[in-house]
Amino acid sequence: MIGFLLDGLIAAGLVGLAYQAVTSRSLFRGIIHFVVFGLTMALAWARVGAPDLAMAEAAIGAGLTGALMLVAYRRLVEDRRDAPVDPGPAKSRLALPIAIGSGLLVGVIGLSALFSDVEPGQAGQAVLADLQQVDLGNPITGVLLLYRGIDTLLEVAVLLTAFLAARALAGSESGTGSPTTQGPETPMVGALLAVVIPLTVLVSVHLLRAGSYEPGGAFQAGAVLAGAGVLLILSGRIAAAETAGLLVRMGLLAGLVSFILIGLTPLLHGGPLLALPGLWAVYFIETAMMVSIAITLVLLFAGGGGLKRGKHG
Amino acid sequence: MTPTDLITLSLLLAGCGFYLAGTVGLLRFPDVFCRLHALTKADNLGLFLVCSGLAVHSGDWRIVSLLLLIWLVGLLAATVSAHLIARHAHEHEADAPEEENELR
Amino acid sequence: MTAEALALIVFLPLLAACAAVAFPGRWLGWIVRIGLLPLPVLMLAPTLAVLDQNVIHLALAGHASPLGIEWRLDPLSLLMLWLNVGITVLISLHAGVSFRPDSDRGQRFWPLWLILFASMNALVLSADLFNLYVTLELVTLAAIGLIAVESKPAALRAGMRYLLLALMASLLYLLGVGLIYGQTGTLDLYLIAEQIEPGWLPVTAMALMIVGLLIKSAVFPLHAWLPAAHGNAPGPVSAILSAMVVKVSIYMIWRLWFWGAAGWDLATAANLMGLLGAAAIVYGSLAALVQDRLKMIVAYSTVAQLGYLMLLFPLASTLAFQAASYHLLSHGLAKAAMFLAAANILSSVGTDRLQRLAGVDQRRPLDVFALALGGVSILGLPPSGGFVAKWLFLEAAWHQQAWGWLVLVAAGGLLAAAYLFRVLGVICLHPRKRLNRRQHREIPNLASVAALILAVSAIAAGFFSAPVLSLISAGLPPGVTP
Amino acid sequence: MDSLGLYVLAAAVLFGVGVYGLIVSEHLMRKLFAINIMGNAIFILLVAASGPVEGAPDPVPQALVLTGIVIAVSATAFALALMVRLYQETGQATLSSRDEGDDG
Repeated sequence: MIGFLLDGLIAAGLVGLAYQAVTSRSLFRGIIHFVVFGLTMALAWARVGAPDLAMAEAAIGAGLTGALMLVAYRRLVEDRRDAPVDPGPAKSRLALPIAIGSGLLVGVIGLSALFSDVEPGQAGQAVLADLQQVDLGNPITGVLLLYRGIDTLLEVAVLLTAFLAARALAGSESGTGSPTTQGPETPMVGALLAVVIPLTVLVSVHLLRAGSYEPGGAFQAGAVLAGAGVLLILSGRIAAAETAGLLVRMGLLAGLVSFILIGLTPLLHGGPLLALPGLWAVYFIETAMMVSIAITLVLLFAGGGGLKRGKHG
Repeated sequence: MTPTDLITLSLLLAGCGFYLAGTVGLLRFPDVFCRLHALTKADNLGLFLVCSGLAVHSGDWRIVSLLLLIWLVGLLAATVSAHLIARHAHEHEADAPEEENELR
Repeated sequence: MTAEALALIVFLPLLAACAAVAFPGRWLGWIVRIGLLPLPVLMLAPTLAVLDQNVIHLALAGHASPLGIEWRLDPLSLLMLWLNVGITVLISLHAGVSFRPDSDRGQRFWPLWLILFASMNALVLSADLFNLYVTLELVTLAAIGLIAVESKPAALRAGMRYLLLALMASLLYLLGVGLIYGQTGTLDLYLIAEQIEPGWLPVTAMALMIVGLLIKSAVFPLHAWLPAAHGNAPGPVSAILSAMVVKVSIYMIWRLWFWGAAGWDLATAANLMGLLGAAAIVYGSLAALVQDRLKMIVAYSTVAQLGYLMLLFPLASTLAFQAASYHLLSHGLAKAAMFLAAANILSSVGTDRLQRLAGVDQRRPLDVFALALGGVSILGLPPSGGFVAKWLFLEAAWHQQAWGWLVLVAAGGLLAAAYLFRVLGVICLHPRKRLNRRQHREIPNLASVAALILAVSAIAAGFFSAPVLSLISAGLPPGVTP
Repeated sequence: MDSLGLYVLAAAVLFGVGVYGLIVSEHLMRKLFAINIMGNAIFILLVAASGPVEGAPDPVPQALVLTGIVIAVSATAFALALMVRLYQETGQATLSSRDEGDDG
């Protein structure tokens, strides 16, 4: 009963926050509502028995998306003070009927899918059966790396493509609106970083290692690690640079390249494409993916092609 | 209901009470400094009470140390961010003394 | 050999893209060559395999579906692969001039270009509904990155609109995928075909996926984003967008419709799709007729020509399938040629407003010739590839006594003739009018040669249709009546 | 009705809110909020539409949603960069209707 009430509260919160995000009177409030929406979404995932998704949503969906939105907002505000930032909502007589109609449609579809007699998914059953033979406790990591590896490989490519496309846009004026704080530094920031950065690295390594037997994995770990990077940028320890140094470039590409190369090796002795040659390959690829994800997200946040030592660095 | 449950429950309820007080303070107090005052103090204590309630409930030393860590990190983050917000507000006092401190 | 070749066809360009990011600078030109040029040779192995076995399954990671993901190569996907490889390599000749690898522009362009190429190859091969979603997202992001690579306001705005619509379209598709998995417990398109019964949930799921894909392929009335995006992108990007990027989502609709929902009675829906196609042909052609910019005319022509691909749904016979596949091929070649030629004219004259192009045939004869040859194929004059496609459409409609579609195909050719002759008329029929020399800019001949090769291939496709058509008819889907 | 049903209902309303926001919002960032909200609604449905396997939730849809979340972040990040660039070039963070006339 209490569980049901809690779920009701979360569901109502989701709806309310979503509505606030799209209609609130200032864009800044909208972003804050959206971030809180993401965190509530993480709660919802935890409630429906999907802790992996809860972690991913909290770290990636709410945390980093929120950070990216805030820094984009700041660039908007700082770039052209003459132009109005937010024109406010448009008047549309059709908006409400269309919204209600599509909501109803999705509701009917969703409820009938939920209450139709579905057999347990064949793919899911096959995964659980096959995982018996592999020493990998977390079936989601199994699906992502062993059975649907090409999805994961291409997904890392999607993240890389988003960065490359954003970098291609940045053009020559990438210096504007850097997210670094202005003004002198307080000693407390240094103290915070001295504690939080090692702790964040520890947590991400733990998440990475845990991903093989309990909730966690490369994406969650990479997002947490990127959080540390965001903190370093905000405190002026590192800053955006025009181009990436060799180390940053290697880190950026490590995940995709190692996945492809390890995936291609079985072909040399007649094996199937992307068949990973053992669990060590899973761990190796996950580690490389963690680094790549973290660096890509940090670069997207910094808004440049690379990283350099910041003014407080 | 065992005594442990009772202790857990009362600690959690007390923690929630402090959170509530902190939130009311955040919403009702007049300026940034008062709000921060309400928020950091009450919420840090609330977090401590909730964590200790859960610690009593779990009874496993690994969980207890994790909860302690959570509280310490929360404490640190709250302290530093409150300090930074207060400093920002202090420096920009002339700009926006009363309105919400939006990033404009 | 086939498995190795297919793996390289997808992963070699992807690795080259990574290398291009890792080693920008003077090696970039060679990296791009290594990523692209071996591909036509590598294509031989899968081609021979398809000629031999017709359909090839490749279980990735050694796990067959439903556990894993399969690649599936059949005549239609082979055709798409060849088309993508051929067109991309030829456009790359042009892009090598307009986005020189040693320039700053080139370093931004080539990684995205290689990723776009690799992702379309992966898409064509994939037999898994969710993997198709991932590849489609990759195609979309890379394509929009390329549209906006020059950061011109019109292109940025067009790219933004495209991105928002594409994201919405992906969500609809993803919802459909989720429902299908809930109903069947698998994501493999060909397993689904065996298991799924046309209840209301599967039908809804199919409809959601198809509507999402219709948005992505800009079929009337969901075409609004296309002309601005294709008309404002850099030349090579416009060419690949019209020739391949919109086609891969139509290809996915065909897969869903004729393979996934093979046993369903779809007569009403098929007629609806055909009517959308008809509307696209009429509207796109009329809109092309009133545009005053060359690239916008070519872009609206794409809206119109995509309509023919929709005629496959109501006709659904062997002939129609051959016609639609051949239209895919000849339109891809012709449209790529036309966009490249238009881009050359634009960068040479400085504008592509039609009134100011009078006399450009004297300055850029090769480009105008490529434009005209592409046009010949688009409007379906013999002996072009476009003629073969349109003739087969007419034949298919004739055999089924579908007079409405027959009239439509004929009328579509006339409308295409109208807007193409308007363009050529303005350019070539200029009584002693000299082009303004002041703004004229020389561009390397290679750029024009690339356009010309594509245009000549579009015409030559008319002569070599027999083997392609017999290959296509060897891979007829279960949803097509022989 | 169980809790999952509750979340499905919430997803339906969220989808409606997203559609509403997409139509009503002029500003591109709000449109991105709306699309992300719709995306989350669909992720919920994706997990809810498949039955449990051996008592636990099916791992396959969860893996798909995890992939979906990363793709959503990638697309959002690129869209934000596009929006900022558009704003730098034109002074607008909206899609006005006058845009097809520019010289290519």
